[in-house]
Amino acid sequence: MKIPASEVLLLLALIIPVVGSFFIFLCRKFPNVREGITLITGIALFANVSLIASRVFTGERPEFVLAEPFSGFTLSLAVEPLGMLFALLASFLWIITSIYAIGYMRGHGEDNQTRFYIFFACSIASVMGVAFAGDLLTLFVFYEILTLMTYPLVTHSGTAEARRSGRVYLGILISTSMVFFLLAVVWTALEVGTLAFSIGGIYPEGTEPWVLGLLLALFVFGIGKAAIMPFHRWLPAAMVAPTPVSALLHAVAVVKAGVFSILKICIYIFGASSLHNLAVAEWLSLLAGFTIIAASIVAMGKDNLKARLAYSTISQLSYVTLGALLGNSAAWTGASMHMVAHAFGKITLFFCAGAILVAHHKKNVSELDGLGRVMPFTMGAFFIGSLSIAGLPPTAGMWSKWYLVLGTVDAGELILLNVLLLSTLLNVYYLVSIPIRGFFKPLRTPVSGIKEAPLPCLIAIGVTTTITVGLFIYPEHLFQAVSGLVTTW
Amino acid sequence: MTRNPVLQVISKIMIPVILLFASYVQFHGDFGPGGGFQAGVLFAAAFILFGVVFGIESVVKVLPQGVLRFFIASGVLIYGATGFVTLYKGGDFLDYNVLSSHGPSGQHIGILVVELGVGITVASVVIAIFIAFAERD
Amino acid sequence: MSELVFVGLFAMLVLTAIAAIRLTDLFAVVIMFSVYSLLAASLFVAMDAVDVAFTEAAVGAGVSTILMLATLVLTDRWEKPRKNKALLPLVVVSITGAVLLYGTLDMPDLGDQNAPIHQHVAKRYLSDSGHEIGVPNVVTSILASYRGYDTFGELIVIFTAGVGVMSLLGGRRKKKKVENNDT
Amino acid sequence: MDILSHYNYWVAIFLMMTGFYVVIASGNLVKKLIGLNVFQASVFILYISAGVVDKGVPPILKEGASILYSNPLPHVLILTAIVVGVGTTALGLALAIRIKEAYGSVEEDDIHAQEED
Amino acid sequence: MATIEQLAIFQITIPLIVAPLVFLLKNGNRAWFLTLVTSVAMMWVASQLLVHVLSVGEFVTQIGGWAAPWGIEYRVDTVNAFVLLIVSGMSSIVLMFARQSVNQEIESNKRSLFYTSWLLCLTGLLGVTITGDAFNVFVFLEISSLSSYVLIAMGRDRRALTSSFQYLVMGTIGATFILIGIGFLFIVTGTLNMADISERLSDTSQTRTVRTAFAFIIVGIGLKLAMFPLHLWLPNAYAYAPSVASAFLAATATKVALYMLLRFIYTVFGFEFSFDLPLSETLVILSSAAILVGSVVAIFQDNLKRLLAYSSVAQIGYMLLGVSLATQAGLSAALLHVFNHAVIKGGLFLVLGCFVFRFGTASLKLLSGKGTQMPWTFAAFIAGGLSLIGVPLTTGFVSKWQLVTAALDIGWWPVALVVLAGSILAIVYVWRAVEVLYFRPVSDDSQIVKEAPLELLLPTWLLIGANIYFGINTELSIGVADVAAHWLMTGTR
Repeated sequence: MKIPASEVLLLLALIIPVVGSFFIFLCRKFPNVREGITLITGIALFANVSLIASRVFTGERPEFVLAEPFSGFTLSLAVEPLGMLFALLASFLWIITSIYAIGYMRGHGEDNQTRFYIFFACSIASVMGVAFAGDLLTLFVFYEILTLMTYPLVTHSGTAEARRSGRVYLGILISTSMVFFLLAVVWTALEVGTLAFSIGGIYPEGTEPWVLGLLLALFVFGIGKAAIMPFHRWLPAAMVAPTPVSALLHAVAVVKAGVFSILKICIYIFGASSLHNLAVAEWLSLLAGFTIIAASIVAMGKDNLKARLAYSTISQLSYVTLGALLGNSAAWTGASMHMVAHAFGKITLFFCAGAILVAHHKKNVSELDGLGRVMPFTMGAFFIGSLSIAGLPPTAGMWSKWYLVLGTVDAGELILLNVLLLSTLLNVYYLVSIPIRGFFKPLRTPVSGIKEAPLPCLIAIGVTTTITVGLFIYPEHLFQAVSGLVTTW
Repeated sequence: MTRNPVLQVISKIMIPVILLFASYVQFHGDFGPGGGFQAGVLFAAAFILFGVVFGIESVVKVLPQGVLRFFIASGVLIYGATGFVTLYKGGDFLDYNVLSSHGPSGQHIGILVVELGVGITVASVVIAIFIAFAERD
Repeated sequence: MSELVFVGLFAMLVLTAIAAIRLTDLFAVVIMFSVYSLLAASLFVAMDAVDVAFTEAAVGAGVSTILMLATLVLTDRWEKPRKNKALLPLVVVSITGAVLLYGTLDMPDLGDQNAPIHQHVAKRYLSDSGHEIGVPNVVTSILASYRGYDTFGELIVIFTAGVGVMSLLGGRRKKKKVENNDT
Repeated sequence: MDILSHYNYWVAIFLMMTGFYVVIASGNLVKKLIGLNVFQASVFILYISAGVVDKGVPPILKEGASILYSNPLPHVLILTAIVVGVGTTALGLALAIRIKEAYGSVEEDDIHAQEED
Repeated sequence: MATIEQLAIFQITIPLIVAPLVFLLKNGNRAWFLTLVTSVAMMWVASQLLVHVLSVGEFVTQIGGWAAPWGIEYRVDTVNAFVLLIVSGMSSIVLMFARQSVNQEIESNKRSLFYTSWLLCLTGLLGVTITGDAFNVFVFLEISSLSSYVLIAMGRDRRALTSSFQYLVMGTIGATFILIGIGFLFIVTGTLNMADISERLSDTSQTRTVRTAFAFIIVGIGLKLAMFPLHLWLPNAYAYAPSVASAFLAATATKVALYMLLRFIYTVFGFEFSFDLPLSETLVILSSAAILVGSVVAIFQDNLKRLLAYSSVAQIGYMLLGVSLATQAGLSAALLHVFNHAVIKGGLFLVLGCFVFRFGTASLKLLSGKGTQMPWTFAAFIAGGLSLIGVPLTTGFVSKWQLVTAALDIGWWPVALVVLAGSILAIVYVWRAVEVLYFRPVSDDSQIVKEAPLELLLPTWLLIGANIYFGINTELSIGVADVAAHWLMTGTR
């Protein structure tokens, strides 16, 4: 069989999930077939993305123009290493999450499962669009579509609470992007005349600093998915969604789409030299630092496990934002690696939270004492995951944090360096403590024997945990991928 | 409606006079004041008078809905058709010059025809409106 | 001489208009309106617009008045006083009127034969319609030929009004029930 | 500019504004329509008076070299406008009748009161 | 094969002559068919005209054999050919939808009258657009107005009568204002032909009379256009008219009024004269207010048709905002939105037509939770709503982009913010409706309905699909809007 051109593969990355969702719709009467299709679509997508990756990491840069809605500004797909990494991450975790979701959704007896899988697939298609966006306009377009596609997932249960959360979700994400993000995009289009990503930034020499500063602020606040304070409220709100949604979308795909966008804009729209000269960049990175600490403090007070994880996510996202804004290669390396490391760590935690919910119907941290004896596997995984979030060995999180710390040192930001270190302590306090109490405290309500979640859930947990540890032991591949990018920056 | 014999006799005399005057106004508009519109109103006035004095049913009997509709439409059609005829003959829409080899006489024909169209539609619309109002009682 | 006629007619028009505002017996208001139309028609005659006068008399004092009277029979004869006398209409009307007055300041004088309105298109109609159309009444020439298309439009307006009235009042004869399909 | 040479416009404007006032201030639908008619008729006066020529005669051509005719064009326009006006009036009155049948009143206040509950 | 001049004549005269024929028909379905065929033919004619002016250039057609200014002429250029196509195209699509909807909403003996009025309204709108004579504008404006009063009054609710009456009064005031304005222009120029007026005004433009004429024409058109705060007639009129009449009028009537406004501002009075007066300032304030107030009021509506109507008030604000920028980019954005909004609102009103067809109501309270029973209709509502908000890949986004670009281009960033704030308010009112339609418990379980018939769904989805198509491929819409704006600004192609 002739392997199609990379341009076609790019387009396929968008089409495969959409076609998959169509077949899911067709097979809505047959749950087994439907879930089968989900898995097949996931595998096909990952294979497709891997194929693209194998070419991209050898230096190929495929591009594909979809349409030209405004003269000079196109909707186009293009690949560069950072987007490639994000696409690989999302498409791989989609398979894992699908396996998990099958166990969870059935175990939990959810309604409207077809709708769930359809929009899940469409969300992934949008994520692929974000990852492969060839210019700022395309990035914006898929960013918005992603918001809309995930809305039905957030409001999945249809309860009053879900609707309220849906309103917050849509309200914050669309408002910020429609006002700040769009304004920044249009302004950039007018200022520069192009929206194409390019290494070193696109703003011409001599652009007024206040313009650049304002634009940067508009971008950072406009990308609400990065959940920088004060636009973070949607993320805890989105936790009403079924756990697989929280796991993939609100630990990986959606939130990563946010920080990915910021990172990409910092690297390819502003460029290192612009960022260095901007006072606003420093203020914003301080705001990111504030978000890291503040979200951690809020997380401590949350008894609901998913809410605590959500605030932890807010805090972790600001690591990436912070790294992006520092604008030196160590920080960017750290930020890129942290996208990956946090993804595996956090998805593990969410899987565990879901597993606990399915197996024991427990939602709150205070109910988890002693649960380690009943769910040793899950709690063990939880422990690994929380270490990674805290940035401690033997997990992937350590490496990314290391580079971020180096980045703050390079930039001479001592306050931020302290923020990162303090954050580790806070993480230990509010995350690592959970499995420790799970193993060492006595069980509240005695349960006989071991009762773990359904097998698909365990498989998923096992895979992500393994990778979290694996990336600590063998970080070279990840580092090479990322540092391969750094040299081109 | 009251059936006053004096009124009935007077209007029997008046109505033909009004109709006659209406025809005069219709066809004499080129020379003095008047034309299709005024004639149409006068023509309708005769019927309205008739309706007021003898009751609206008698007007409806003379001019039932279908007939009235036909007249309403035909006036518009006459006017429009004139335009299409001139268009067909190679002129502009409503260019009466092409209706005859001699320009002004073509104009004469054209004006006469379109005024007739105006008269017919105006008269029948005014009557129709009057009937519609009167029948609400 | 004609000035005097104008002034007299204008004065009477003003009086009837004010009467029409103040009266609450709508029957009297309609009659006032009819008188107003007749006065306007007379004014038009004095201003050499005989065709217009004819039409205004036939329509204003004739058709419109009859229709208004018929409507009064079917609705109410007396106007109810409004609960709250709003100031807004007076303000709106004053502003509108003031703007109009401002606009007249640069207008040509009444009867000035050198005014632009008499110089351009109208001049040609008067000088050429005689041999182009061959009809003595220039109003007819313009109405049916030069601007015959407008007249076609006018006919369509009448047709539209007829269609409208038929669709509103036609069809249901002699039924006087109060509809209340309020859904 | 001779002040008195514009009195025709000013009276016409006064008449227009009386009509306009009735339209927006009156609550009775029929009276509104009468006001509308007065408003329009006064605009007609404005047009026609603009067409007046001193010592002119009606624009019906006669033999003779230098006869001063009044301007025929405003007359034509106003003929059309009168017809348009009567069409509007007829339609408005028909609506008023239907409103009376549906609401039992042609007073705006009564109608509003009914719609609020 | 007719010449292009004859085609221009046919554009108006054919529907005019078909109207009395439809009037004579008794059978509603036949009347519908004849109307539809005529409308589609007119759409074809309009497209021919547009192709011609785009490739060859503008042209005039005289009527009655008299050259302007002695006679009346049509003047076809890029701008009005574009509007002609929008009007006739929307009429055709809505008519495809109309048969079943009208059969349900209008008594059998009045259907042919309804279609007659429809054709007359179509003709009036086309006539206003194509003509080059100021007084002829007034005449055709009244044809379209009278027939739209009739169309609205045929609604089933008794409030249709009062709203039609209100529209009649305000519309007639507007028309009379325009008549006064035209009269003033006539008095100082002695002509009625627009091109001729414009030529003669160049000597006399700065007189008080011309300024007053300008004010009256703008206010008069503003009434027709439902320019804030002269919009009070619009919400009720659209809310209680028959479903298809709402869709038709919402998609066309205000667009033609906007065209008239542009025509007077740019080609009669001229750019310099118009914008020397405080037009830009006035428009920017009024249109910003329209966007904000219209959208906020829309949030509190219970009737979906009223909701869309208030949203129209806001959307008209977007168009006027584009005009107020007084740049070519702004003008182009305004013209683009004329087209895009026609497609959006036409589509959404047809969606409501489907709901009304099945449930007999557009009240949000009565429709709560019923979206699920008509999935395709509901999906169309969402897609149309997203376009109204201005989400990417829809026409609404394209309009917004162009408008914001135009505003930022001259540094009017508060205007850009108003536009964006408007879309946030749009999210609120659209999403409120979506939530109620989908998530709320059904108010009464008795009524389980089927999806709307295909005959209704197809035209609906045609328009909704157009929203997406023209949201991605903007070559046609932006292309023509740019050419048209350039033409208006400079008078050259």
